Parts: sequence; structure tokens; C-alpha cells
Amino acid sequence: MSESNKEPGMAYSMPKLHKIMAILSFIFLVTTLWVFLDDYMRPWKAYQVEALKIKRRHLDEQIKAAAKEIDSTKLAELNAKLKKVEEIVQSRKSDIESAEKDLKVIVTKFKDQTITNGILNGQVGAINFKYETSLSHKDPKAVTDKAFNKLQELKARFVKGKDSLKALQAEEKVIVTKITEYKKEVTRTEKEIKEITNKLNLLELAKKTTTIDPVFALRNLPFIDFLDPTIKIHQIVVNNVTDDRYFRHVPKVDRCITCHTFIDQPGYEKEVNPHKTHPRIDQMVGLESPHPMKQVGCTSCHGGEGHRVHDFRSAAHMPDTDKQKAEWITKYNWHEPHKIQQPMLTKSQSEASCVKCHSGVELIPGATVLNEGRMAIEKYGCNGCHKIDGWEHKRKTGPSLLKIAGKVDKEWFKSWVWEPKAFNKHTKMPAFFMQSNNSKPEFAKLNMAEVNAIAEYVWDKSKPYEANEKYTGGNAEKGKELISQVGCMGCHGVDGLEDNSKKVKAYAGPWLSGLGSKVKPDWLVSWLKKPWHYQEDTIMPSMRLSNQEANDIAAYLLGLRNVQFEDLKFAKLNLADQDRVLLDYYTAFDTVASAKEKLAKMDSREKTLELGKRSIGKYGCYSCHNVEGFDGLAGIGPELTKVGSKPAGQFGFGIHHDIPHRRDAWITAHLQRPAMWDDGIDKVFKDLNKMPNFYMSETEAKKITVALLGQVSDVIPLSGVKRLTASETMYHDGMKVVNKYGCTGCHQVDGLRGDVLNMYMDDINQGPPRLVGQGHRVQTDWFYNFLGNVQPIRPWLQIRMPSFNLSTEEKNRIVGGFQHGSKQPTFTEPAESVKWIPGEREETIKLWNALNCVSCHSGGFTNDVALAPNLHLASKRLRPTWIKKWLTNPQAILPGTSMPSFWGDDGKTPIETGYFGGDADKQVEALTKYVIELGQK
Amino acid sequence: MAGNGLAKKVRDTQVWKSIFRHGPPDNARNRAAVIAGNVFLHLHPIKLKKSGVQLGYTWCMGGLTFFIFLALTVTGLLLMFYYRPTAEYAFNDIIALREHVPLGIMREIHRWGAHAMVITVWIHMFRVFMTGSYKPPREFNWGIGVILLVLTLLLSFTGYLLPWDQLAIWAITVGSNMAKATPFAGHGGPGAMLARIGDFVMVSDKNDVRFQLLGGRFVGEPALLRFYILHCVFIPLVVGVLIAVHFWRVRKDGGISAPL
Amino acid sequence: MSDTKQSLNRREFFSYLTVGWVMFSAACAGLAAMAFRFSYPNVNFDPEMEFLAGAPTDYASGVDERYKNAFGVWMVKSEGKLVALSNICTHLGCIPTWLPAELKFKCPCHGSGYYMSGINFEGPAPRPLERYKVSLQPDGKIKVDKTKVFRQEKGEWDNPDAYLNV
Amino acid sequence: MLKELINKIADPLYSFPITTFLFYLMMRYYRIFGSKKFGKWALILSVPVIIWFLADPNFILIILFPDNVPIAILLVMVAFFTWFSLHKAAENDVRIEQGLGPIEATPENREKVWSWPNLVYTELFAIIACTAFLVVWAIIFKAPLEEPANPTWAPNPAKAPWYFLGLQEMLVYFDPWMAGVVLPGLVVAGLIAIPYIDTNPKGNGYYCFQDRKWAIISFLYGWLVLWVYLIIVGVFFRGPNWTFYGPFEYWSLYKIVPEYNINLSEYLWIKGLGVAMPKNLILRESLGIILTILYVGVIPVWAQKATKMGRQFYKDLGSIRYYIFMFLFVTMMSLPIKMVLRWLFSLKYIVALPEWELNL
Repeated sequence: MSESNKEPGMAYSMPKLHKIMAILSFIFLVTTLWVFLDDYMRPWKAYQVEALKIKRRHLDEQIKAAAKEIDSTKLAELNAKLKKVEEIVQSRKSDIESAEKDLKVIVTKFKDQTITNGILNGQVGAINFKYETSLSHKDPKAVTDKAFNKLQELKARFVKGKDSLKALQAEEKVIVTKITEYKKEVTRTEKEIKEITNKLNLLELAKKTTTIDPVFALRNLPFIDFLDPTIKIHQIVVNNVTDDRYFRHVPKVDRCITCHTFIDQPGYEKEVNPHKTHPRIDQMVGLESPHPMKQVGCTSCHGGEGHRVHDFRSAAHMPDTDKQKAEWITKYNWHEPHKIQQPMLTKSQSEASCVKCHSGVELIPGATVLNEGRMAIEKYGCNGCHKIDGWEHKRKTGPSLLKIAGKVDKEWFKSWVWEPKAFNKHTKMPAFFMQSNNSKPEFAKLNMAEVNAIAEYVWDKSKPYEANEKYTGGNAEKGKELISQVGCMGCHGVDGLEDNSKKVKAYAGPWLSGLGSKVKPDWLVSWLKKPWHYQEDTIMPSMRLSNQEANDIAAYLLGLRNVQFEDLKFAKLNLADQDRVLLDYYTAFDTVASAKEKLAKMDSREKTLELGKRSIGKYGCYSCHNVEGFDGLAGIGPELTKVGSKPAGQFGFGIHHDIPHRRDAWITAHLQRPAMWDDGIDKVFKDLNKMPNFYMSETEAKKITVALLGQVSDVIPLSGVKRLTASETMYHDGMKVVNKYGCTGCHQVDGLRGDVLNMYMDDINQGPPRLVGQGHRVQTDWFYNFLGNVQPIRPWLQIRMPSFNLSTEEKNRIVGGFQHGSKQPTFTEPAESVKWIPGEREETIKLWNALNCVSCHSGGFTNDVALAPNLHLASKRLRPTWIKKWLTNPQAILPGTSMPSFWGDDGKTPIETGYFGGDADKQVEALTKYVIELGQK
Repeated sequence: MAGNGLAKKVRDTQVWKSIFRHGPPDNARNRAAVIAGNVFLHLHPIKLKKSGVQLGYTWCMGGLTFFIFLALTVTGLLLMFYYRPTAEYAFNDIIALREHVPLGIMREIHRWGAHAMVITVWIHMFRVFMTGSYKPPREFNWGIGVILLVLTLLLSFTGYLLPWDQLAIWAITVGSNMAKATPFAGHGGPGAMLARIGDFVMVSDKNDVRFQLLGGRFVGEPALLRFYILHCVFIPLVVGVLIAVHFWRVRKDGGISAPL
Repeated sequence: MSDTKQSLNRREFFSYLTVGWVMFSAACAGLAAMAFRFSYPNVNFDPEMEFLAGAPTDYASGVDERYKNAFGVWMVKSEGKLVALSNICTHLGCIPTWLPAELKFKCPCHGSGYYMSGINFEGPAPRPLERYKVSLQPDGKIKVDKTKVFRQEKGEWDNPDAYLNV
Repeated sequence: MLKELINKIADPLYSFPITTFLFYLMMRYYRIFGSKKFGKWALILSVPVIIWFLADPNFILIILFPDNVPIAILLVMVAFFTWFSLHKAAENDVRIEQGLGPIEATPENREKVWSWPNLVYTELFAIIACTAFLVVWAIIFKAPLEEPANPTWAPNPAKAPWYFLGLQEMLVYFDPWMAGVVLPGLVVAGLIAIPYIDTNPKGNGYYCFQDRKWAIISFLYGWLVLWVYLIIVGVFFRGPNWTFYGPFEYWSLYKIVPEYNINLSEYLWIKGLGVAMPKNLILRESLGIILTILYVGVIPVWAQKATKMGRQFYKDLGSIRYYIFMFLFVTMMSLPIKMVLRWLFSLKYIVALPEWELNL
């Protein structure tokens, strides 16, 4: 623009300003539109549209199925009928019309009367108030009386009015009935048609809500989508479970269902995520499951950012496998969540969260991985060194060392401590030495000094032990057989019986290997006969072995030798090394000079014992073994109660950059090789990582990881946690004793464990009895006495119920636990004497004979080998109600039992119709009476 | 009145002079300067008709309304230090204001001041009407005044909810239920049922004006927050701007009214 | 003359001036609309107003109280109809008690009484209890929607959404 | 007894006509009302009356409820300023009649004076007095605080803030869409419209009555009777269930007033013709709809054609202003008309379309 175009007083020419204004306004407008778009385009919307299509597909299928169900000929018939009856009704048209006219008159009168009554009602109320007020104000009688009279008059009118209303109502009803009567054929036929088509109609109606039409588009248009959108964020607000925001706990808000559209609806199991039904809908999420979605939410179990729906990553999804990870990276541009308090637990870890709410329970039914993880923690005794709240009642994992000198040789002990796996490759005892961080010669020789000192200390403190039995030699072959028969395998793996050992995967006791190179023969026999003679608090039971049996078993076990290990000679104690290690301890709080001075004052023996004690403390031996002088000391490891909430940044990953810097990855890696964090780091001897190596498999480490991930700091409000009732507490307390003594190594309790049963897959009836509803089955007194004084019930079994060294309290807990688990009263004994109606007993005996009960239950009847318990003992042992239940359908209680289900799968099918008219209930009742009577004679 | 002693010394300091550019307002020049030179006082004209300073004529209700507005701003700001607009804390904080916060009548001054402002603004309008001061050239300013009156009522209304007691939520429930009946825009008002296509309900309790006001279907925590923001920030800002316009127009339309 | 005037008008209309200000106004209106939209949240934290109430066959004839405490609803089945009855007294909002022996709801506060149908017949209650929307889902479950209220005095109880034929 | 009489006549049924009549007297005899003598005697007489009122336990209970104190203050101030403005107006009217012009226009009052200190000090005094008043008020009366908010239980009566109680009182006669939205909306619109409707050039900037009689009468009727009076009723005379209670009456929860209201259509079809209500809604409510149209549409036209005052207004204002004014006026007057209809005939709605939420 040239100068001449400008008006005077203008710095710029107007057209130029307009042009700039136009350009800037254009940019402004575009950015505004961008704002709308940016706000509108959300990934979750696509999922919901997709879900709509899926739902439509499902509905189409259902509609097809429903249409097929409809009996079309019948429908056509009904439709024809409808036409016919409509004609009939049509013929009564004049009647109907006149009735409707009458009705109209009545309705008008009714309305008129309602108005009159309404006015009267108000007047009655007002006068009544006036009357009552004047009474309470103690007005003159004349005033009160006047009001009272007026009130009575009004009330009388009101009552009359109400009466005429009722009369009108009655009239109305008569006419309405008349009209219905006129139309009844049509109404009835219409109802019949509706009954047939109802389901289809409902489905069609539901299908309408899935159409994608202009109205759908309108509803979900930008800006308009606040009115009544169909595509929207769905959320669950869980007041019972909170998110920890440190200053405050706030109710959990989970919006996962925005994309996981059908998670709580059965029928979508075959869709792909996110449109899949929850795989365990009966347990989780489902409306009728114990954990309904609206009460529990999603992230309470799965972790992750439930309130974030921006995209796939923002919810902190975590892949379960490398394959899934790769898939997600391509599909969602996934990366490890950053700055996230609690990323989602991977699919295989989600059981971890059960622990958050289910406290006071050792094994949670259904949580397989978690249970195995927790059992592994107990097996390896992690809880010994690492405190975990709620695990305080657990016993020390390892054997007591209080009388160790009476059991093993000191040289053996040293070599054992040095490298346990060299002696027994199955041992649970971890390796402290010769690890990647302490195998350097200069460290190893110091370690050797420590091991020498530990042995000296333990032997010094060991109390004398005299075996109370003598090994007299026995038949090793017979011993081996006994071991696999009497039940040792329920707790122990045994060399030479590897097949069965692997099947059972025994859990409570050590794997028996090389005993001949380890223990003293007399000690072994004595131990087998009466374990608590050596260690009072052992859970090892007595199998009530005869002397011969004990010697046979000992013969076999002593025959197991580890010659290579026997040849090991542990290095003698090096005094210089001893000084060197002790100096480390003394200089911790002292100068080198005065520490040395202190050392110089001690003699060699003193030094050794001092170092032994220090070393036991250092390595935490006392956490698993009873050692004199360490009573009541806390474990040496960090507490794990809240390890699941420990920020990932607080785990030291050392130089290991290949391990994902996550809580779970660290724990799994740590469990497999604890010393790894010292890799490549220059540490002095006293600072070395002391966590021993359990040589755990990755699977096992991952299971423990799951159990530990559940140990979170989240405080679940009392209203949200599973609070055990008094009865449930009793049950779980009982189960703690059951687990402690390894009962579940042999008995399957209500479906849980029963490890040794794996040996009896051919004939489950040869294995230890499965305990289902045990609290209902046996009488309380009998059960208590049985635990204290075991009497064989099933003579045909080779496996034996052992005698445990149970305290009174423990016996009571077991009995009470089972009783409450079955929700039974403490005492339900059978009546003193059985009452028969005349003739009943005779008929029962006939039935008894017909069923030929004694063919198996021969005890006390014939001399045949019994294949079932002695029924003469039943009335003392079993509860009458249970006998009935058992008789009715034993297979339902113990599938595969040799006891036949006489009355079929429903327990009702009549048999032996000659007796009691074939009535199953009566027959069962009669047999129950008879069995009780047997015991009372 | 040249002053002497200490007063004079103070007045002669550089600090004093830097703040007050003129001498004591005891002569014509300085009386003009004190008004013109002070950012707050220069709302006033330097000189005005005598009727404009007579209480009998003006009743000073407009001025008092503005003063009470300022007083409410100050007390309100102070109250905000202790008050949290959440369902958990609001009520307890109100109790705290009475029980342990220093100057325990702060809330009372704020509340009674709010009522007083409603009264003064009404009487101000009454006076303006009675003197015919809405007539040209002041028509526009009367309109601004009416809007300010409405905003004053809204300020008081939004503040009413904040104590979060029974009085508060039920008064607001009753008050906001009227919004429900807004024709076409409230779900209980005439015309609302026309705005629907099939099951697409365009005016319902989830999207009508009352929902916008309350942030929910009933008076709940979102309503508390919304009313708090409206009460403490949004309406005061608008009122402040309109007051500025109102005053500006008073000056531009010929000062305080007087017979033409 | 008229020709030039027309072309001038058209040119004026498409001038930078008009286009610029129209776009500016549109953008401002857009932002204002965003601000308006901002006041309507996309999720709300109101208590649950819908719930599933089992299947029609779950109900025996009479008054069912299983959803009373959680959702404030009585499910009443009589004369072939199943309805969801509010449990809030229309007098002052107390919660009446169902008296099965007398077949009536009785409010403990001021003695209002209602028939099983919800119709008031004694005490100060000004109108019958309210009913909520009930509908049947394809899976046979009943959905109760408390956002939709039916009032007898408005003649709304005959609305097909106010009851289920069972 | 006198108290019972007052209780009785406080009922809007009586007090509303009385107030309207008093308003008429006040306007008719504004010079007497505005005289100093009247003011003096009114003040002297009101003191014992007020004391007598305050001596009543029920009345003091209501008046001392903390949030009701401002209404008492408002009452006093409105009474005073109404008198005061009419006093000034009467004074000026006398002067104008004498050809002297209003007092504000005297050269003496037109003289320009310094803002400092005249205006600034006046303002400062008002501020100080106001502050002192507020502080004393705050110390004597605690701000109300009731039980914590509980959405499941409503106090009875549940009242809106006092300045909206006029609206809530209107709810007795109108549905919320009218009482809560349309009428207040029209009040605001009408107030803003005042300067554009009232084109009377006289009375600008001074108190007067004679020069702008109709403007003042219609404004004061709306302000004093339809606004302040209704607030007083809403605050002091409405108790539990929004039932009427006299000033000396105890607010018993159990008070019942005979009230059963009937729609115009019910009168027509049931009571009048004795036939059933038609199914067609428009037909059912046809009478009410016609009446409403007549009221809003025909009255202004009729007034302009048939009445002298209407013709005068039309001439003065022009058609647009006239119809806007008449619309606002007619709407304003619908409230007293509806009140009267309610009291005389227990009329609930003229047009009752609850199906469309459209009740008039």
C-alpha cells in the first residue's frame, strides 16, 4: 500500500488491518474447532461403538434362537382365534358401549364426591385442630362445646361422604367387571399370544437400543453430548475400598467398565478383550458372585489406575507375558507406566490382592497361585527372618539345635552349613556361602572361620541327649515298603522312592536323603518311635511303629548314604581369620586399637564362642532353628508386611539394568539369586548381602512374588474387608493348627490339598480319608478323644493316622474349627436308646439284609476282611444327621467312595420297593436308627 | 493551617511528599488536588451540587451498598482462609469460625453485612425511583443498577448454602427447585416433555438448568463447590466490573442526580 | 447503477472485514459454548438410581422388603401387577413400616396409613406413595429406575412403565 | 380478644385487601401521610404497639430468629423511607403548585460545593455508623447454624432465603414456572424497562408525586404490596407446611387449615355441567385458555379503546410502549387477581395441564 492510501491520522491502512484481522480470526476459528475435536476424540468411544455392534450381534443370535423356539403353528392358531373372538366381542358392542356410558356417569359422580369429601376432610381437620387447641387453652366450656358440636356434625357428614364414595367405588367395580367379562375372550387370547412372544419382544426391544441411527449420532454429537449421551464414561464408586492419597483415603472410582463393556455380563466369554466377560464371573464381578462389581470395583484386586480412561496406557495395564507385551507395543504403543503409584498386577498376579481383605485366613479357596506362594513362604521360612503381620503364630521352619550334639556329628554339621545342597539336593536349607558375592578366596576363608565358630558355639550350648531306643538292625526292604505305606510320604520325600515323592510333593517335612551319613542310628530309632523325646515342639508325629517296624525303617534310611559328602573334611579354624572377623564386629563402635586390645585379652576358645554367637546373629540362623541364647530375637530381614506398596524406586537394582525396574521383577529376581545385587559392586566383607540362596525355581519365585505383592499398605475400611464371624474365626483358627501339623499333607480338607492322595489315584479309597464336612460327620467328644488317642477305624488301610503330640488347646482348636466349618452345634449325640414303632425294626433288618451292608461293613458281623468301617463304632463316632446324609447319597459327598449311592444321584430314587413302600426317606431313617442301635448294644 | 512541630516534620519528609503530592486540603487548589490525585477518591467529582451531599436527598444508600460490598469482600477473603467447600469439612469449619478462630464474629459480620447489602440496595433503588433519577440520561445506568440488584440477591443466595447446615441445603433446595420449572430448560417446567425423540430425553434432571446450577440432580457436594465458586469468585468479579461501569456512568451521566 | 451497487454489496460481504469479524465472532461463540459445556460434567457421582431386582418369579404375592434398605423400594405384587413403591411417606418424608398382619403401611411419625397399593387412607398424608419405573430386561431381570416417578394423583399409575404384568 | 383479632386479620385473605386499601389511602392522602405531624404521631403510637407485640412469647420467638432480624430492620427502614420520600414529595408538590419549583432546584441547592470534605466526610460518617451498626448486630445476634446438612430429612417449614420468600409465597397461588421463573423474570425485565416506558419528562432528579402519579403508584404497589408485604407474610406468617399462622400464634405442627382447591375445568365440567371431564386436554381446559387469552390479549386493547385513562396512556406512550406497559401491568395484577379467586372460590388453576407441567 502506498502512503497516499492512508487517511490522515492513521498509522496503518484499514484494508491491511482488515486483512490481518481476517487471517488471525481464521487461525482463531481453526484452533477453536480443534479444541472441540481434541475434546471429542477419545479412544474409549470407539470401544463402546464396537461393543454396541457386538451386543447387536449377540441379540440377533438370541432373537433367532427365540424365534425358533416359538411354535409358529400355535401362534398362527392363536392369531386366528384372536380374530374369531374379536368378532364375538364385537357382537357385544352395544352392551359394552352402554356399560361404558354407565361407567362414565359413575366416574363423574365419583369425581364430584371426591371434591366434596376433600373439602370436608380439610374442614374436619381444621375444626378438630380448633377444638383441640381450645381444649388445651382451657377456653370456656361454651366455646369448646360449640367447636365440638360443629366437629361432630362435620364428621358425620364426612363419614356419609366416604360411604357414598365407597358405594360408587363398588358400583364402578361391578361395571368394570362386566366390561372385562364382555371382553374376556380377547384379553385371554392376547395374553396367550404374549406369553409365547414375550421373550422375542423383549429382545427386539433391547435390539432397538443398539441401533446406530441419526438419533444415536445426534445424542453423541460434540457439545450436544451432555444432554443424554449413549456413549459415555461408566464408573463404579466404591466407598468400601479406598485409594490412598496419603493425606486422606478417598473412595475408589473405577472406570474400567467404560471399555470393558461386558465384564459383568455372562454370554460374552468368547469375545476378545476388552469386550470379554470376566473369566471367573461366578466368583468375581458377577451380580450374584461374592464379589459383585458395584461393591468391590476393579482395581481393588487388579491394581492400576481405575479412574483413568484417557487411553490404554493411562490405566497402567501390565502385560503378563513377553508375547503380550510385544503385542501391546504394536497395538497400543504400550510402555512401562511412569509415575504410577500401583500399576496393574499382571493377569497371573491378580490373586495377590485377596490378602488385602481376607486376613486371618491361611489358605483362600480358589486362590491357587496365592496359596502356593504362601505355602512356599512357610516352607522356606521367609517369615522367620522377615516379619509379616499375621504370620506370628507360625513355628520355626528348621529343626531345633538345642540337642544337636546328640543327633549329628560336628564335622558333618560344618560341611552341611557350608553347602547344604551338596548333602541333600532337595533340602530347604538355603546356602549362605560360596555365593557370587562371597566366593572370593579372601571372603571364603573368613566364612569358613564363621562356620567353624558357629559349630563350636552350637556344640558348646547343645544339651546332652541320650536316645531312648537302640538300633538293633532291621530289614531295609521292609523299611522302604513301610515308608511308602504308613504315611511318611505325606510329609517327606524319600530317596529311593522318587516316583511317589514327586507325585506327592510333600511339604511339611524334609526330604530324607543320606541319613546314614548324617544321624546316629539310635537317635533315628528313638526319633521314629517318639519324636518329641528329642524335640518337644516338633510336629513330627509318632506312627505308632512297633520296634521292628521302627528298626526296619531306620535300616532303610541309614542305608541311604552320601559317601562323597562323608569324605569332606572341613578346614580347621584359622585363628587369624577368626580375629579378623571379630575385629570387624568390635570396630563397629570402637577404634581399631582398642578393639585389638579387647581381642588380645580373650583366649582362643572365648573368641571362637564369641564369633559363633555373632555369626549366628549375623546370618539369622536362630530365625529358623532354636538356638540357645537367641530366644525372642526379631528376624534379621526387612519386614515384608507392606512390601507390596514399597515404591519401586526403593528397591536396589544394582547394576542389573536388564531386570525391569519394577517391584515384582525385583522380588522374583531376588528370590532366585539374592546375592545378585552385589554384582559388580565393591563391598567389604561385613557389608555383603546376607540373604541366602534357596536355589528356587522361577515358578516358585513367581508364586512367592504374588503372595508378597498382596502385602500392601492400603488400609481397607472395615466396611470393605471380609470380616470373619465368630464362627469363621474358629474355623480358620482350627485350620491354622491343621496346617501346622501338616494334616493336609494326607487329608484333603473340604477339597484343599491332601498331597499324599496323589499316590492313590488308582484307588482313592486306599488313601487317607478325605474330610468333607468333618465337623458334621463326627461327634465332638469322639473327635477330641480320637486326636489324643488314635484308634484305627479303617482296618483295610495301610496308611496310618499318626499320633501327634497335640496340646489340649490344639486339639480343641482342631475340633472346634471343623465343627464351625460345618456349622454344627457342639453336641448332637444319638438318643440313649432307639425307639421303634412295632414292626419297623423287623422290616429294617430285612432291608439291611437286602442291601447286604455286612458284605463290606463286616466288622463284628463276619470274619471277612472289612472293606468299610465297623458299624458297631458308628453310634459313638458319627452324628445321626450325618449318617442320614451319608446314606442318602455318599457319592455326592466323596466322589469315588466305595460306599454305593443306593438311592440314586438325587438320593430319592426308590429301591427295594418291598420295604417301607420304597420310600427312600423312610428307608434311610430306619437304617440310621439301626446303625445307632448297633453301637448301643 | 501550615501545621507545626512533628506534623510538619512528617509532612516535609520525602516519603510523605512522594505519596501526597499536595498540601493539606484547606484551600481550593488542594481540595481539588486531593480528589483528583487520589485513585480512590477520584471516583468523586471535584465539586458537586449541594443537593448531592445532602443525606435527606441521597440517603447515602448507594454509597453504603458499595461500602458493604467492600466489607463483605474483606471479611469473605478472611473467611476463606478457614473454610473448605467440601461436604466433609464445610460444617465443621463454620463451627470452627465461631469456636476457635480469632475474631469469632467474622462470619456474623459477613452474614449480617450480606443482609444489610440486600436492604441498602433495595432502598437505594427505591430512592432512585422516587427522585426519578432513572430518567434520561440515566436509563442505561438504571438498567445496570437493576442487574446489580439481581446479582446482589444471587451473591447472597449462593452464600446461603456454604454453612452446609439444614437451613442452608433446604433453603437452596427450595430456591433451586424453581429453576427446575423453567419453561423448556427445566425438567419440571412447561415444554420440557416436548423436547424428546424416542428415549432421547433432551431436558431431564441430568441436563437442565438446575443441574447446571447444582452440578448434580440435587443439592450435594458439587452444588456446594459450584456455589462456593460463584459466591467467592464469579459473581463478585461480575459485580465488581458492573460497579465500575455503574460509577463511571454516574459521573458521565452528570453526577449524582439533581433537577435538570 | 443498480449493477454496481449489487456487485459492491457482494464485494462488501466477502470482504476481509466481514469475513474476519464473522470468523472472530464464530470462534468466540465456540469458546463460549465450550465454557457452557464445561459446566456439565461427563460423569456424576450421584448415588445409584437404577438397580436390578431379580426376576418376576422371585416374588410372591404381597409386599417384598428385600430392596427397602438398600434402595428405599418396596416391590409389591398384587392383582397381576408388580410395582416398585417408594418408601418415603408423602407427608414429611419419614419411612413407613409394612405391617403384614394388617396389610397396610403405617408411618411411625404422624400415623399416615397406606394400602398395599400405596393409596393413602388415614393420617395426614396428602397423597399416595410414589411408584418408580419398572421394566423387564431381555434376560428376564427386572430393572427399577428411580429417576422416573409415577404419581397417582397425576393419573400416572396407568402408564405402562409404572407396572409389570405378571 | 385483640390478639386473636390480629391473628385473624393477618391472614392474607384479610390482610391483603386491607394492605391494598391502606395503600390506596396512602396514595390518595399522601400529603396527610407525608406530613411531619403524621410521622410524629405514627412514631409515638407505634412504640407502645411494638412493645406490646414484643411482649408476646410467640411473636418474639419469630422476630428474634436471627435470619428474621434483617426483615425487621427492612420493615422499619421501608416504613421510614416511604414516609420520608412522600414527605419530601408533598413538600415539593406544594412548592411546585406555588410555582417555586422543587426544593432541590433552588439556587442554594444548585450551588457547587467541594467534594472534600463535604461529600467525602458525609460518606465517611455513613461508613463509620454502618460499621458500628454491623459490629453491634454481629455481637448481639449470632449467625444461625442448624444441624449439619441432611438430605434425607427436611426441616418443616423449609424456607428459601428471606428475600425470596415473596416468590415462595407466590408459589401458593402459582406453579413454580410462573412464581419462580416467569414472574421474577418479568419483574427484572420490567424494572429495566421502566425508564424506557416512563417517558414523562417531569420529576427528574427531585421528589414529587403529583407530576408522576401513575408511575409512583404502580411502582410502589409492586414494591410495597407485592414484594415487601409478601415477604413479611412469607417470613412471619408461614409456619410448618406453609400453613398460615398469626403473629401471636404458636407454630404447631398439627395445625390444619381447610384447604381444598378446585380447578376451573372441574368447576365447569363436574360441578357445572355434571359431565365427565373430556379426554382432550385442550377441550378440557378450553374455558381457562379462553379466559387467559382474553385477560392478556383483550384487556389492553379494550382499555385503550374504552377507558379515558387508557386512551391518555396510549396517546402519551405510543403503541409499543403502551402494550409493553400493559402486558407488564396485567401480569403484575394477575397475582392479586389469582389470590382473590383462590380465597373466593378455592380456585386452584385457571388452566390445569399437569400433563404438560403447564398450570396457570
